[in-house]
Amino acid sequence: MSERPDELARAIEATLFATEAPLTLAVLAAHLGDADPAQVRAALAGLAGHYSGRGIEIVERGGRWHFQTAADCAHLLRREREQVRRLSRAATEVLAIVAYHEPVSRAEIESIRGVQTSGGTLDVLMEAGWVRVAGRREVPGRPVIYATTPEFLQHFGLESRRDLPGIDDLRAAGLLDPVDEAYEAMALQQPEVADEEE
Amino acid sequence: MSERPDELARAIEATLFATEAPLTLAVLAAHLGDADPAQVRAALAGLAGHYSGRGIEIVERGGRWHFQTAADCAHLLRREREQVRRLSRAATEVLAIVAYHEPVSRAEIESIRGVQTSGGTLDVLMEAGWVRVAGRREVPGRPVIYATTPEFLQHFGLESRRDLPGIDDLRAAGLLDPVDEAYEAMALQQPEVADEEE
Amino acid sequence: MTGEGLMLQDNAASPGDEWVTPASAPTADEALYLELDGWEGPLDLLLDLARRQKVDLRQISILALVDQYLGYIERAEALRLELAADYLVMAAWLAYLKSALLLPREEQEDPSPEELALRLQLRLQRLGAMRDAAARLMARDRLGRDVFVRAAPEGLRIDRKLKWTCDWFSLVQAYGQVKARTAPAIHMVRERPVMTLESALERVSSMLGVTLDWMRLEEFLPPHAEPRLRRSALASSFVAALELARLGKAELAHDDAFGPLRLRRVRA
Repeated sequence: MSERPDELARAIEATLFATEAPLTLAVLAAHLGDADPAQVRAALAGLAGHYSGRGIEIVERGGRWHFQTAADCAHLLRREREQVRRLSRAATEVLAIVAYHEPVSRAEIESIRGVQTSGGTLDVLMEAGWVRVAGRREVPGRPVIYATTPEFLQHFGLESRRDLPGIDDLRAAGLLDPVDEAYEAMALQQPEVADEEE
Repeated sequence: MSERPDELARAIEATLFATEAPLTLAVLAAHLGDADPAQVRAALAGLAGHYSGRGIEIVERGGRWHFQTAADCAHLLRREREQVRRLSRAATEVLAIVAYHEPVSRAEIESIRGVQTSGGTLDVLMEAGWVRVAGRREVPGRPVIYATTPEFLQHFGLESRRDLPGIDDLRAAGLLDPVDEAYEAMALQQPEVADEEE
Repeated sequence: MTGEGLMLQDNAASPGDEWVTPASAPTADEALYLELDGWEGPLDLLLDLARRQKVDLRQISILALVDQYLGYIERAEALRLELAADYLVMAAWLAYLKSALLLPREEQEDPSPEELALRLQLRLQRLGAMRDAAARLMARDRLGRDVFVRAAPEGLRIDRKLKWTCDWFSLVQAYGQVKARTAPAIHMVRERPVMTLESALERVSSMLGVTLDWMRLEEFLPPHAEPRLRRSALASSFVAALELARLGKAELAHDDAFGPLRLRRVRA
């Protein structure tokens, strides 16, 4: 990013600065008078680079772009911050399960946690705007399935679900697979594994 | 301003960005952990220089500093999308009467049209920028009088109102002949009816 | 045991330290942790106990874990702490699992106790993974806590503006029509050849006097009249025929629709 940004970059800066909600590339391009999305994307990348390391940054969260303050400036801003939602432990765990397993049904959440999940927990997450109903699973009973929202990614500073901490390792270790699948896989690979226990 | 702002500049950026209202130098310095106001002032000047020419700027207004959208990018915040709409028949008539008779009061328009004119019709013409209030007529009641605007002439490609076809031209064009018009309308509806009888 | 869904409002914890599980609190005396409200069910308690073996969850000893759990429950009962049913169910199941694991091999049921133990281990691994993931998630730079957006953004607006359009011809034509509509109109009736009802009455009744036979209406019309007079005469003669019938001087016959209309004199 040079010191003298071009008109498109300036327009993007002004628009992202003024917007009330993060903007997708498509909405941003349309707002800029039907600019070429490829050019907008390139300009966004340039701007993100320019602001990187400054007190404010341009970031992408779930396909939506916005300005935010740098994380290490938080101590300055804390005194006037809004109250961040504090989640109960149950809600936190349920949120993690939804995020790492989505889309996921309530029964699947409960089977991981080994405890019934009260409807209130999912309600709290949905009210916070982090979890949404993502349809029904086409199995008997057609259970409702849940997934995370773009606001979830924004709130936790994730560009996409691929940025979920450790998700690749968890997947590689099979820890995102159901117990049944994992057990069968293990039983196939090493039939004697159960005996090692003793 | 270098590409790598110092910590004070970063802190100022983050604070000015996140604040709800513009901050005075004193408040800003206090907020930054009792920074030296002279240093803060110098950093602000540096930042103002850095943002100058970008899409957002750091400016001082009445002793208070804040981020704002660059003035020439302000149009992006409030875009207008034009919707083309044809003037209604009634509005076209009123516009024509204003053009031929200006300045003209609403009562005069109504007497020429032979029907009541709703206030909304004149509003539309004024919104379109073709008709303006041209004062009041110095008669009892001091009615508002209306006239056309330069935009009117421009839209219709007229140099002046004298370019409007005169009554004689209209008559020659068959636009002023009620008898003929009525006769033609009848003739068109039932052309050969008399002959069929025999 | 399900203190779920509550939003804790206190702000005490530091980032990433959203909660403190009883077992992970830094003290050696396990007896202090017989407050079971801190766990999200028996699996959660098991996980905490397993973590205290300080080995990878893949290498924990299920038998040791079972003993720890059962010991825990016993002490809770000794202290007369109220235990939720699911903790007791888990205790009973673990006691069964332990005995099955220790039994001689021959008469093992299906599923085998080894399978059950492995499945329990897999479940603990999965719950442990999610608990860690939740903690790492909560420790991220969170919007409104660590990073901030503008407090009062102007917002973007798209105003729809009507742009009116009209063309020159429509304008001029509209004026022409206003003038045409309101101009004082002079109506002139063109002279037309007509046969009045009086003359038709006279003509029909006099012709009826000539004969007693039926005559068609057309026979009463002037024979060489121009078309427009003929139309007028037809209409007048028809009305005259009706009038004569009404007066009882003639009778009308009309055999079928749109057929010829006939009339003749009524004998006096």
